[in-house]
Amino acid sequence: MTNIATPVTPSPVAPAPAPHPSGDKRFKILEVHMKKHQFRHDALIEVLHKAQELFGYLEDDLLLFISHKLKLPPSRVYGVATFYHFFTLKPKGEHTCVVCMGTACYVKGADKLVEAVQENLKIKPGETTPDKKVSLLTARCIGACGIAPAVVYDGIVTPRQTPEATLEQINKWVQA
Amino acid sequence: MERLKIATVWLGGCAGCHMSFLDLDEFLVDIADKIQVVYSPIADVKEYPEGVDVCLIEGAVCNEDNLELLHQIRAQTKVLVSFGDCAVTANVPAMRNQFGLGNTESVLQRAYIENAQYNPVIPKADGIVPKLLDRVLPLHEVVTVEYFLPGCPPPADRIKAFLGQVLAGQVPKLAGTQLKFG
Amino acid sequence: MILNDLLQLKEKELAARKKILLRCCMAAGCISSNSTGVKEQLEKAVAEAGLQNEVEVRGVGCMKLCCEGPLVAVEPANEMYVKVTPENAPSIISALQGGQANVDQTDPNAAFFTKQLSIVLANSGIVNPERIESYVALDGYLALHEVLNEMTPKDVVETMVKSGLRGRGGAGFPTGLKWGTVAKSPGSKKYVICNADEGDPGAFMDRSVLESDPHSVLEGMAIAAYAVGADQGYLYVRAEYPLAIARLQLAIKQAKQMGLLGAGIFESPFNFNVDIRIGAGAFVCGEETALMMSVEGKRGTPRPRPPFPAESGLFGCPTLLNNVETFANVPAIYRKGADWFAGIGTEKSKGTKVFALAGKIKNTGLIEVPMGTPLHTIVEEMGGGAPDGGKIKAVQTGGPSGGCIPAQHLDTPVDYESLGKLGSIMGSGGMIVMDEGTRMVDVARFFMEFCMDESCGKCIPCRAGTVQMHNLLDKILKRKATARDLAKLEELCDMVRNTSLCGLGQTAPNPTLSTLRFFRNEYEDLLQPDTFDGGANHSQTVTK
Amino acid sequence: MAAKTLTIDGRQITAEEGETILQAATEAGIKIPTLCHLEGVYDVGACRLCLVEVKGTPKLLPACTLKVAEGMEVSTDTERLRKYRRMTLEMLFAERNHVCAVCVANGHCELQTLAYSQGMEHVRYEYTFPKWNVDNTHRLFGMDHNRCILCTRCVRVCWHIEGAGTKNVAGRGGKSQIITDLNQPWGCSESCTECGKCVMSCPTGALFQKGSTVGESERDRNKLEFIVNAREKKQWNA
Repeated sequence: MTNIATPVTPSPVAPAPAPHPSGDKRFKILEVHMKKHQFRHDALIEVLHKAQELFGYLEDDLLLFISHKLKLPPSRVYGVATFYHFFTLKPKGEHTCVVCMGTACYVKGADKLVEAVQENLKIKPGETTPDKKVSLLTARCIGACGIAPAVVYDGIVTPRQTPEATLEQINKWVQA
Repeated sequence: MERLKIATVWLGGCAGCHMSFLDLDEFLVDIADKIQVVYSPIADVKEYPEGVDVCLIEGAVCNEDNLELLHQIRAQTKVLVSFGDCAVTANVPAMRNQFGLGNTESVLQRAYIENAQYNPVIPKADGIVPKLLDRVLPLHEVVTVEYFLPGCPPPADRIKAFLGQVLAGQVPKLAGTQLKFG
Repeated sequence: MILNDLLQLKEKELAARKKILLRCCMAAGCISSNSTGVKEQLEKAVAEAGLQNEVEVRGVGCMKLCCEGPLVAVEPANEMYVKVTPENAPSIISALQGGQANVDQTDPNAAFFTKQLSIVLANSGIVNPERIESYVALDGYLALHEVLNEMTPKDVVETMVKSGLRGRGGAGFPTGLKWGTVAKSPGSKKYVICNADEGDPGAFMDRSVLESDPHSVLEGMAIAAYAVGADQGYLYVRAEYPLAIARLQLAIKQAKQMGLLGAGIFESPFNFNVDIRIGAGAFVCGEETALMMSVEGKRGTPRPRPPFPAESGLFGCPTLLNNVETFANVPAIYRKGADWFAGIGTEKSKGTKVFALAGKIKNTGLIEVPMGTPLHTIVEEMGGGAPDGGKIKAVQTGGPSGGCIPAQHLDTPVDYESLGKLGSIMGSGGMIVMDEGTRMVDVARFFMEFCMDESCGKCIPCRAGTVQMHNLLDKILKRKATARDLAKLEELCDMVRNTSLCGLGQTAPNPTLSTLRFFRNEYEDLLQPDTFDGGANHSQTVTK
Repeated sequence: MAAKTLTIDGRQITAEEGETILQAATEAGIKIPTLCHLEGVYDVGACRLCLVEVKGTPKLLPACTLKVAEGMEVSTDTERLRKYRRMTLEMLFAERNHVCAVCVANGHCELQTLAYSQGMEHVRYEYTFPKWNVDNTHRLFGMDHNRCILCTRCVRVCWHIEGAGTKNVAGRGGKSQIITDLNQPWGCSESCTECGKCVMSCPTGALFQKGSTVGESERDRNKLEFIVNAREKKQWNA
């Protein structure tokens, strides 16, 4: 929020990282990362990236932890976390299938890929199967237009996909 | 001079607009020689007649009967007036739209079963109880409407100003607070 | 580091050259087709053949013909293997000693390559993006040295003005003018930001530049920083480009180690630090004021301009914002001179432009052509036309902010003004080819849906208007709309364009407007007769 | 401060340097419609109702953030601007569920007032009828998202007058909504000071005092100005 440009002053003395009550070591790693950024307010997005990398998603407890450590109001942390599509507040499935819906992929039939998965798994983009195995996501353009249509299976960009090829990959996961 | 054929119709609304119409009091007497009420809930006419000049329509389009009547009105009327907020905006009747398409069953359930104190039963009688539409609509999303007379209900002086302009042969034009919703 | 060190480094790197160079594409597109495996196997085959002293296998950036990847180029034989698999490696290596490799090749003398003129992509596919020495060997950072030692900041700005370079992010604002404004803005703290939030669906030029030649962007930023008096830079990169981020991080680290970034660059008083800021999936952050909000760690909502970032930008300080391609042009301009650059292109659009050619076209990939090259040359000659004997129907430029140029206007030269006249924009360089099978109303809805999803929600015309326009386009496609819906759509397009707060909203109607302009019949064919009966006119009296 | 001479709607006006067109116009008795503007907090230029035409500039500019300049020629009430304003209002009404008849702010609502003063007698765009909740968990106040127009006045007063930062916008686009802390029920908020400034600032019936019924929600905006003057200028003129 706000478009008043407030010069951000780092916290004068960074408190010694106390262990998170849950005993989860990842909180400590996250705090070290925040310290690297001197707990600066403008590092919020970098911190959220790190948090999501560590925990997979951003749950309330984690957002609250970040808000306390960076000394930001929780509403600001939540507002930022929900503004950017890259952040997710819900856990993802064991596997993720990201269909690129950029223009190049779209004109080469990416919508058909989404339809196929949607029908097969009975979930919409952004959702996870009830058994938490597969999440279906769409991307705005992963910049791999030369090899359209592209799908990212568990982080691996795969070129020139067809509905059949996509379903084959999905079925491998489902049956595993 | 031939009298202007006026109709008033009550679709999905609370009849408040018609009450407000009756609040015109002596103005109704003043204009009696200039208008002829050919169809209205307050007149005993069964069929909507042909060749109506102006029709004031209260209420939103909520069910199949409303829809059918509205199309008939449009075909047989020169000028349609959305009379009151339900006709103009769909207003309170449309609050059920928020529950999405296919809300009719749950709406009936809530009204006739869950909130019933005696004899909970959903009225169903083909040909007698009209079916609810999936979405409640303001009139202009269904047919062409020439004029809008907002208000919940439109106060009598607003109706008077409107009818006065019509009868004076002017293009009716309301402005300022005369256009206030609610 | 001083000039001598730099030159020595260059000499050392050149001396280490081997007789034969195999360049193996390691940009994201080819990596997804397993070029990593190809490179490994090539290295193994070289070792097995005992050719380590004669053959270098170099991981390079984009070699442009993305659809045929993985690509492997051979020097000095001037050959290019396509669709290489790791199994092909032994065959390619044995062919070096005579014979023919059993691998498909593409003709390096085909129009796709020969019609290109590379400034921005000059190093792409040649340097190893993970080694600063490789960049230095091609005169990298020499321009920065010259700027710091021989030119005043004022000279630097003047050279930029003279070069005629215009912003490659889309709008085409004269770069020199922008630099000059920031330089003149009072303030002791200033920033330089590189906009690498390439969000246009269908555009991947900036990704390729960052993955293939990150140092040229860093050098460009450093020169700009010197010109405007900034000591801190930010590179705002999309999170969707992990490889680009990794290479940039490495490049920054290497440049710092060599004293080419950081404090006292080339032992001058000039300091310049660059930090990477990673975007998080918001198209609107390509808008400069939104981008700055995001760099500040806030919600990426734009704010009204004026004040412009040049006066009041990041943290309220004067800020220079240019995109990746703009910065990548900078080192060459100072190395070869403003006149050289101004000699390329058209009267009002100087230099070259990189396009990402994709969609229904035979050769997809990256092309860089002089400004003013006709679209026809790009899509038909270089791109090879529609695949499978199809016919090109339209070319879309400018992404969700641009328009569709119909086949009959393919003789249009690509420059800022000509594309603008056709209701499209240059944009950042995405060029999507559509064939006869593409339905234009569908394309319009696709882009409108994009804008609707990407609207930040701050201003009403964009937030609510894109929803209404999308619903109308959807209604048209579902054959439920009438002529009055189409009229409503056009009215909304006009309103949203004129009243939205930022570029996203202001240009959101463009794809709809341009398809309406050239393919109106496709809209009209979907319309239904008005079942609304003939009512009277709105302005009629009702007396008898 | 240097004085600037400019023309607004054909009238010569003198304004102080640094003033906005909106301030200059208001001082001259020229009324420009606004919705997200609120005296006492900074402007965001979001509602686009105060857009004006400036001679020599192709773009329409918001009067609330546009600074006066010497010789500027501004038009605030052209046919084009009136048309766009009406369309903007229609979009707002179609966007959420503004049912004036059963609203606490009926008769005191800035959205409602603007609608009739701009001649909006009906909404030509299809109503979207989205489903939004009402948060009634706070002991004193309620938040009805159906009436919210996302002007962010409440967010700005909470951050910059009260300083609590309880409210913010979450999500984006049409799915944006005003939240409390981590999007939790208002009644569970730890940061809310219950000062009620957000309720005072709300132009519609989205934020209300509990217990008020239709048409009862009248707001005392002078209180906000009073506080701002007191805090920033050290002037206590109630």
